[in-house]
Amino acid sequence: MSNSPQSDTVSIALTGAGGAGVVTAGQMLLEAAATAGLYGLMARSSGPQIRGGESAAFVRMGPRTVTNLADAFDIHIAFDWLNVERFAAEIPLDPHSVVICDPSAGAVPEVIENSGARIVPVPLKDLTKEIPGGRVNMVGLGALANLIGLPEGTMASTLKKILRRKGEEALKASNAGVQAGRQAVAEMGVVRALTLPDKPPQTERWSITGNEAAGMGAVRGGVRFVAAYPITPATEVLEWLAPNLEKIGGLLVQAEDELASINMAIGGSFGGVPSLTATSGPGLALMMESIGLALTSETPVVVVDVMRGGPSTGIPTKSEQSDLNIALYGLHGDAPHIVTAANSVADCLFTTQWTVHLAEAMQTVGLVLSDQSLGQTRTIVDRPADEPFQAQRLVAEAPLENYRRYAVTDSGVSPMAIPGTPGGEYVADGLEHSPIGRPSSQTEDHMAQLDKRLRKILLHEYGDHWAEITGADAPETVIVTFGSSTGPVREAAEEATAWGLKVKVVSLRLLMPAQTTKFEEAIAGADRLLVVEQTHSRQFYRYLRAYYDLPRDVRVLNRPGPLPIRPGEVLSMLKEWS
Amino acid sequence: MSNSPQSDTVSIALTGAGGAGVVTAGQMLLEAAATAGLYGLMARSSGPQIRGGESAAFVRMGPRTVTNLADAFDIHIAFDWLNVERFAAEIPLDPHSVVICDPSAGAVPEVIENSGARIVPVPLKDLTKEIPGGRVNMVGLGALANLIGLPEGTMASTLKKILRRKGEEALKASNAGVQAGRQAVAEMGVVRALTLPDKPPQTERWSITGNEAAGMGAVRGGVRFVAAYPITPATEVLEWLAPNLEKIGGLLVQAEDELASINMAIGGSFGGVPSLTATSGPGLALMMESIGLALTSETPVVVVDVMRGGPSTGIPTKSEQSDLNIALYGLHGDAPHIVTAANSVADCLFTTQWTVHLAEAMQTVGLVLSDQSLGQTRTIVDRPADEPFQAQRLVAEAPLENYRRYAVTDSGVSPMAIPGTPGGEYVADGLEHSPIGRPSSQTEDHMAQLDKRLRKILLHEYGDHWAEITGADAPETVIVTFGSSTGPVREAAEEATAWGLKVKVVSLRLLMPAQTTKFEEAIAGADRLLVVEQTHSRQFYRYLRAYYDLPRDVRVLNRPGPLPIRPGEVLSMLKEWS
Amino acid sequence: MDGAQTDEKLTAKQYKSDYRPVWCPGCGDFSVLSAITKAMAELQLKREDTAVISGIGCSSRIPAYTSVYGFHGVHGRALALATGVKLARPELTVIVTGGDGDGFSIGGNHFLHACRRNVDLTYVVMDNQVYGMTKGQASPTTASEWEGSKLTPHGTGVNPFQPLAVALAAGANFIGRQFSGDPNACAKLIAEAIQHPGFSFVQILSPCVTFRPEQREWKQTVHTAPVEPTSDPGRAGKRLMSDDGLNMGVLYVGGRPVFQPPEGTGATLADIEQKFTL
Amino acid sequence: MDGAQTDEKLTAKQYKSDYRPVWCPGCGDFSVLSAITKAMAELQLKREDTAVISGIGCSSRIPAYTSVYGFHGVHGRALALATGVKLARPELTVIVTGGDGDGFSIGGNHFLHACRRNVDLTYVVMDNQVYGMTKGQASPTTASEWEGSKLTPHGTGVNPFQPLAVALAAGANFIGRQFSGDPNACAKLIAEAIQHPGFSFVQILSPCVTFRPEQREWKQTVHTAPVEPTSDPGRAGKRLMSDDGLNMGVLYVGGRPVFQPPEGTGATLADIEQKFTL
Ligand SMILES: Cc1ncc(C[n+]2csc(CCOP(=O)(O)OP(=O)(O)O)c2C)c(N)n1
Ligand SMILES: Cc1ncc(C[n+]2csc(CCOP(=O)(O)OP(=O)(O)O)c2C)c(N)n1
Ligand code: SF4
Ligand code: SF4
Ligand SMILES: [Mg+2]
Ligand SMILES: [Mg+2]
Repeated sequence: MSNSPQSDTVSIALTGAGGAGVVTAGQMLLEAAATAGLYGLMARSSGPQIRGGESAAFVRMGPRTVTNLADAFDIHIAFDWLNVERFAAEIPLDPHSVVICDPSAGAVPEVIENSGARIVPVPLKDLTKEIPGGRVNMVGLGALANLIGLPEGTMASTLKKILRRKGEEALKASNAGVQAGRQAVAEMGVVRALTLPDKPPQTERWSITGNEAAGMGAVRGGVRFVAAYPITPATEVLEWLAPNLEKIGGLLVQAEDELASINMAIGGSFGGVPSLTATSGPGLALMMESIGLALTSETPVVVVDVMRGGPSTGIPTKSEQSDLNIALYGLHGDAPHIVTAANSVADCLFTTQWTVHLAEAMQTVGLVLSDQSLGQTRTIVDRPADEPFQAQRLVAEAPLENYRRYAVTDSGVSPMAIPGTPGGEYVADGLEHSPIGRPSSQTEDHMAQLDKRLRKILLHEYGDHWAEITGADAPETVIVTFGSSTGPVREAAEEATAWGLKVKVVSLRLLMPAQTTKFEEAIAGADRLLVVEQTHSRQFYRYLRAYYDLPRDVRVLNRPGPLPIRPGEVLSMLKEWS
Repeated sequence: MSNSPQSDTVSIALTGAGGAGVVTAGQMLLEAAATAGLYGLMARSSGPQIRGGESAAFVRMGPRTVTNLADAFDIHIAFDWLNVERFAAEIPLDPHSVVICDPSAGAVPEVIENSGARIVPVPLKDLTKEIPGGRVNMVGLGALANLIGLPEGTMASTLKKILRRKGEEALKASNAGVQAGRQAVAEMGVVRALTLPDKPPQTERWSITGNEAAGMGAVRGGVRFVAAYPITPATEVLEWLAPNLEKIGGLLVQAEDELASINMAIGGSFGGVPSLTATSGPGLALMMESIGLALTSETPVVVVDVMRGGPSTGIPTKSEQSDLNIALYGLHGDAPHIVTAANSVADCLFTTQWTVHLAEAMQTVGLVLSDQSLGQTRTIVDRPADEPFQAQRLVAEAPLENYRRYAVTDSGVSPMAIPGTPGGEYVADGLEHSPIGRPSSQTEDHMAQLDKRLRKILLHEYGDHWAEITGADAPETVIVTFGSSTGPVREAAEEATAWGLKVKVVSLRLLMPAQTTKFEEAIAGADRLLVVEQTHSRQFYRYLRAYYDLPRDVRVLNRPGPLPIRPGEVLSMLKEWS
Repeated sequence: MDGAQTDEKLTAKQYKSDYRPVWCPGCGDFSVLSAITKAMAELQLKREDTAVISGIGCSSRIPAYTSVYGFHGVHGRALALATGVKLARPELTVIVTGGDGDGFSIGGNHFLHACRRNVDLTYVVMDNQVYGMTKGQASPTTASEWEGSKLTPHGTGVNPFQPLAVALAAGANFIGRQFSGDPNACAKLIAEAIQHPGFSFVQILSPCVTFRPEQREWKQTVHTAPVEPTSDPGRAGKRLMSDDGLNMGVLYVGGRPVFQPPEGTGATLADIEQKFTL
Repeated sequence: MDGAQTDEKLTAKQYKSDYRPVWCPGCGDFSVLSAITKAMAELQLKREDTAVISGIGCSSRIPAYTSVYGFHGVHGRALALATGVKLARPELTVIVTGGDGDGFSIGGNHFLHACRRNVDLTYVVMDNQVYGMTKGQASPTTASEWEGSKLTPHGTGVNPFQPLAVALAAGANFIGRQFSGDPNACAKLIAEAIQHPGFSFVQILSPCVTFRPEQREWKQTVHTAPVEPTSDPGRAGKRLMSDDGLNMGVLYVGGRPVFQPPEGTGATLADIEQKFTL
């Protein structure tokens, strides 16, 4: 996509054995780009070894927000060829690409050779040997810096900042490594120049992962109690929350399993404290029974599901959007609840915060879908704006008389008494109940409470946040997508627009309750609908069919993980169709 | 529905306090009708008390198979008025109905009075007092027998059979009670005559509940290992299986929870023995994670879900069809599996047996939907035919070399080695894997295995069993339904046909994989589609939209439990529409 | 719920709701309910600051019959639910009630970890050695030869679960047992357990007259523990491993510290966000 | 997998698959794998009649590295899965392997009930007092003051779980402990455990060199249990309640009967159906 609006970005893949330090180098590169006033992201991938196997870092940098990986890498630096074929599918290369590799690593693997990329041997190891205390990743970093035109001063100040605590020696060795790398490729010149801004952006920028962002969103939304059971790739949400909650007077408790963590969160919320837990597919499956309890007892709770490859244990370290079904429909009984999806790394913050607000406002379950590719990717972004969405529960204030916890109200929301409130004593129950909360199997009670639990989420005014809509006003084609597929879809749409196509992108943030009218307005006038999702069984498409009236001409671009949807795939589908 | 084709049935409701023995009387009535050559069913209902509170028995009898309750009761006998308002919604009465009640029980409740039914006081208690050892339910039974024209000899022989083990005294007292009851209402004559056959049917008839039928179907299908955790209303499936499996050399083990029971069943199946578990909504929710394991590791297993009112603990003793969503979509990841639904009490047998066959043939998960109204209702039916569906797993026979457990085959099914087979040693895995079963996060392996797991269930030839289709060939209206709603829908359709409407009923037995082509053929030519389901959130309708192309004119008759769908509701919808 | 907003003492009856229990006449749980409300009155717990949490089962119906806050959760998860309540709201008195099936079968893992975690909860298990609510199946505490259930027609063939021994091994700090037939003793034990800091575990033998009518005999067989409670885990271990299941009283009281959540540092959101800023 | 279809003895190596473990270099689990395969060779188990069952975790990867049948199930459910295998196919030798998180945290309930049920399984837990697979969080056996995890930055504040004491209280009949640094002793213990009828529980201290490098010191601190194994539960209870966690060897062997499924009566389907006929 050479003349893409995003062609002002540079994409770099770094691969190597555990010792090579590709992730550190990648992080430094991203940090240096940030220092130079750029935006960017870094995603990671690793082999099956628990520690020390091969790993890869994927960095993309540019003068404005970068939300996803590009179609191909401009530069691939391979410190060695250890199991590189395992990454091959994740590192698309083309004849414009440059591959830097160490001749001492042996023959270039066929899969790399066949890409048509320009292969440039650089004796990274040998160069490293000459530097006392030198590390090969620093030499590689230097080479990369030169190949993309990163100013020398920027790199030096970045190293200084990062290696602050490592001491003078380490800093010296690193600087020497970088210099050696620069010189080694000096002859090649700049092969793919960074688009550097004249002056750094004036906005406050953050370096944050999606999992940290989800944690921050929870805290901004008012969550102060979290129960946790670790699971890849959700663990970092919890690991970020534990120390940070503590600082602000909140609490994270490690539970014995997910059955406990969800129940602890429900207990905390019953106690009046906005509560949350985070997990991934297998853990979510275990939580479903008790999520139904929260819903039926109208005890608000938020669950963040950081999706990974499924089904079952699946592919824990890779991304997929295939928990959509369980999130939408995984509860037994008629169980209306809120399902949202974050559409970018940074949006993990807003979406989580908003979902806390929604769950609390409606005293129901809020399920946030994130995924590995959002959660574990670090981005440089503008500081997410402060949004006015906090937990604001409708509580029953003392004095209370004849308190009816499950009173059937017009809005469907009933004031909730928090323990400590005299006169509010009631029993929260997962059995169907009468308005005062006594178990009931009467048809009128069941109907009234089912209606109430549905009504409150249907009547809520969700405003504009239900979706993010970009692109043409009078589109020929609307692309409907959600979650991490949004980035590549938007990039493709921008490109298509540059090609003269009229494309609009509707990325749903609120999946349940379905916003039928708003959706149908958003797609009005378009003859064609393209659905994009990272699943094998077209879960998103089936959901769209079930809830919305779609135009006659619908196509679906769906693919399971682990590979992310690439902008180019979407674009070729658009072109093919036009 | 006086001129309904089913108007040859008689419907009786018996209500009273725990001590009154309404269930025993109801059972005797059904048994007596069976002895007289009739078919019929008896459903039960009880109040919140664990034991000894009010209870109700609902009996419907007729000259051919009875699959559901009627729109109204012909006779309601109330031994007392204890909390009868709790049952009022379950006992529709109309001006044709007769209510027999004891004047000593006090004033007739308004809700009964208002029905317009003819109220006939009979001093049941006083009559009982005059009989040594007499019980009031026997007096009531006698009254009923007379009111419906049950031959005296039939009742006498039934009592003799049932009270065999209670001794002469008891039999005498019961006979005396029945006589007293008969005389007490003799003046009224026969108010609603049973349609008695000239000679009893020549076919073998069974008395069986849906839960017993599911157990029998499992055993006929070849299940020999069952792991169990009790839960209402599925417990009787397990309680029937425990002693019966044992007799034929199988085994049922009681587990510590549902997480254990599903895993034990998977373990048994891995060991080569067709395995099953049965549960209800909350238990199913707990099992979902491990059901995904069975699916991904391709270890066949069958789970019978006897649905009850939901969500959460909901209404454990009452029926609903609202676990459809979790059954279809409740797994995380892309997880294609088999979902079936039994369409009558007797069909619990065939559907379970067939599902065992399917799960075993495709080495996947078979989920059978039954519900409380099927599971806990006793019917008199013709002996379900022997069907050629047994567990026939494609096993890998020794000698084996370079065995590949997850070989990618055309059918998607790969021969499975059973422990004990030399050379077949493999590791079953819920992690995504290569064809030999090693964990893999590679895109090709993931795609190949996802395709394979889907392909095997798509390619299977399900024959005619995917649905039961009745009614007009060239219909104006097709009613689509499933499970326990089928009985009332069919009755309404027959009635509508008698009215001159062209109605076809398609009751889906196979819900997943969706049989799109067959379905679209089945509804071809109809302008109107009526969807009938017992849920609050139209789960079945949403599912139909998601998977099939429906005609433009679709209406939905949906209602949550606890009340069953009545034929009259369906009929009025049909009439209104025509 | 009566008013009693004044400084008057609350009676046991005022801790009861006006909702009629669904239990069978004669069920032991009636006495346990009385004992719990007596203990509440004894301690003059503030109703609004007390929560009774349970799972599912006949015994788990207790919360609805009290006049304090309550949560009737799902089967087996009461301790986890209660842990959340207590950690989020440390000033509340949190009592957990349930049955042997709820607590030791499906809920066994949370039992282990609640003992270990030592959050200040009081756990009262009404042990009737049966699943009452689902109509009479064997529970973990059922004797192996009991043939009363169709699920296990020849008995379970499994040694009964020893809740007190497991509680001790898992780290519980207060362990006692009583018989529902002696509601005053139960009330006393429960009050002690509530006052004990950290997790306390009280087993109450509470007959299921419907499915285990033979349990009426407990009246004759239970007896006061012949020895004083010990605070030595080794000694308690020895005793509880050879316990007859009918010893009544406080059987072990240890001195482990109560679970203490960390104190906040008074930081603001801005302080936290600072870390993300380039 | 080598052929060896003849009557020749199988070597330990022949019980290994040719699949390279994902473990970190130096991980204790390498030795445990060796010990298990040595025990298999020692007992000359038929590979086709042996199954190794596990959950999820570094240690739970063991099945794939053996050449027998195996099932790598979901996190925490290995014992339930294995119980199903063994009950359905009593002639198989069934070994269960896993970690302290898998077995005592999420799997705690199945641990309790497997001990109690006494189905003939051998359960080998590689205890490294950490969740290795998820990169270093505290497990139930982690010391309360360990601050190495971001989830519990000030330590767990919770007393570590005592697997052996709990196993005993729950009714386990064979209880032993070894250190992976001594693979021969481990092999011997595992072989004994496999031969023991009924459920046997073996804890192996198996260092996580990546997240608990200090566990290399176990080499110095472990020691043979100073006393003979006992078959008296009371005595064992006392010992295990005051155990230092570093006593090696067989620590308890009891004599409870093995779980016996009922025998069939030779009835046919027709016999069963008879009951439904009017
Ligand atoms: C997940 C789940 N599984 C099973 C059940 C069914 N169930 C309800 S109560 C109960 C057992 C109750 O036994 P116990 O805790 O001893 O209480 P009791 O009724 O004897 O007081 C069971 C199995 C359920 N409600 N939820
Ligand atoms: C239901 C579920 N929850 C959480 C996880 C994540 N998980 C995988 S392994 C593991 C802990 C493993 O610890 P341990 O059993 O001690 O094994 P080790 O890696 O230390 O050998 C966890 C929490 C999971 N796979 N499934
Ligand atoms: S079934 Fe047993 S435990 Fe339940 S209420 Fe009746 S007597 Fe009590
Ligand atoms: S993380 Fe620890 S337990 Fe896991 S393989 Fe590495 S050293 Fe072993
Ligand atoms: Mg009980
Ligand atoms: Mg571990």
